[in-house]
Amino acid sequence: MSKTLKVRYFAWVRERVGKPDEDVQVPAGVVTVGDLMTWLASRGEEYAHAFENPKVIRAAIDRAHVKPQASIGGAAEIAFFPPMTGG
Amino acid sequence: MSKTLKVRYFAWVRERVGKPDEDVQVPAGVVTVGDLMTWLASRGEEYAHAFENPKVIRAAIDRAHVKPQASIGGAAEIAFFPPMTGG
Amino acid sequence: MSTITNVRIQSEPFDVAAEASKLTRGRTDAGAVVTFTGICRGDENGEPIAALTLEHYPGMAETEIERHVAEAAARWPLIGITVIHRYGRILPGDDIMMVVTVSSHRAAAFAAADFLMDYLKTRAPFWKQVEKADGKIWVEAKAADDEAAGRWTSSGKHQAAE
Amino acid sequence: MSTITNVRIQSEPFDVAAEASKLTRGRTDAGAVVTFTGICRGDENGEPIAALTLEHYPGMAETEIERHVAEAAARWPLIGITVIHRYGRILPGDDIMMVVTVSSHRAAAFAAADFLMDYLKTRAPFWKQVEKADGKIWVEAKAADDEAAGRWTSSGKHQAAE
Repeated sequence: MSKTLKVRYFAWVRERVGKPDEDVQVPAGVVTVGDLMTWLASRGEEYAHAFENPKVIRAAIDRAHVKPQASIGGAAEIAFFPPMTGG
Repeated sequence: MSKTLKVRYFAWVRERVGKPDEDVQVPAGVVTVGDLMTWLASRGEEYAHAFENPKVIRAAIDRAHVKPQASIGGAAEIAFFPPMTGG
Repeated sequence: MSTITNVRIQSEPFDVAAEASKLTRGRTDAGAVVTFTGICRGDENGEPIAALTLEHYPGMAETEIERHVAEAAARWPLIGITVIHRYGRILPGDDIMMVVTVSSHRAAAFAAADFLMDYLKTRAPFWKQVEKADGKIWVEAKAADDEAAGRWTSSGKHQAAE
Repeated sequence: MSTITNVRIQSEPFDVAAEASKLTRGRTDAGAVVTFTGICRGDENGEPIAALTLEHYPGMAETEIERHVAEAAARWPLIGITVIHRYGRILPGDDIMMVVTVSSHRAAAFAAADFLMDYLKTRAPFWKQVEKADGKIWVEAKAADDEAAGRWTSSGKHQAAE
């Protein structure tokens, strides 16, 4: 059983992946945000480059910050981005 | 030997003394700011009222804050006023 | 106390004085107004820049800022808070963002503005890219900003969200 | 760093935005501007007031404020500081005084503005009298203001002057 998720990328994560967002079919074994990063990194060179150091990448589920251990169970939209530099 | 000093009063100290400033002849035994307050308080009812609680009165010599123990030796102008409430 | 709050994400410039005036006009309980304006500097880590471009996460940026504005309103007795953050290309000398806090007394206005700035720097989903002589570079987050934001977490309220 | 400083004691109103702009215009090293504006509230200790009148010690007021502005400039890396304090009769809703601090980074601008406000409240020779229904009353100094000012004396620099 797989699940459709909207994934969004910002800043250099977006540049490395080469697109601002996409709909992905997430395999059943992918349970957490960290799992999703690992799975995305396996999808090609541009993804491997974007997620080569998952520790520096932040994530948000449905527009709220989450940790890598967070479950993606109820998520409609997940975003990945570098640490914020606004203000 | 006495010494001429300009004394200025502000806020309720000024109101109680009844004048904004005056030149006074300070007797020789008056050495500190505290001594001066005691001596001023002896000059009449309005002064006694103004200086009835010397602990709440602040002083400045030549436009710099000083403590009651400060010497009035080199002073040209001494001011007495309540705690400041600007800002 | 119910606090008037405004949060706007926009590409257009803003007018800090007009925003402050909107919060104080016609009332006599406001005793203290603090404004912070962030301006695009002409250098990044000592190297000159031609401009910066701010990318943001539409929707989340508003939500995050509104959440912190509500937090500030809960922590301090405030009459009003306005936060405006721009996105897009911004030239050196031009404004990036602003915070206005209005209170009856200065301590609350200062603390809330300081708090909001620390959180905007570390939690609001904005990313700065600068244009240097050798190309465009994403600005790296500063550890000092995370430390500054950490000053406010002693209540533990924000720990859960991290 | 040499800091541009301006101190003015005046009865006329002032324009905070214009003062801030004077400190930042034409330069690209300013990244953070903090302004504080103190406004006359319509109440004092819960009782309505018709107006307040600020008395000051001419000469000493300028000197005291300039001394604290110089102290702020020595403590933090600041591009500019402007302090304007009014005297005379001021109506509820009208501005009393303002501080602007400009720096490359926000921490210095916030700290210097906060520091200056604490000292202006406790050391600058100004006295507020308010007009209440039962007459004119001198505002009493607040212990909280002295405590706030005490936050900055850990260096001992100000202890000698007290």
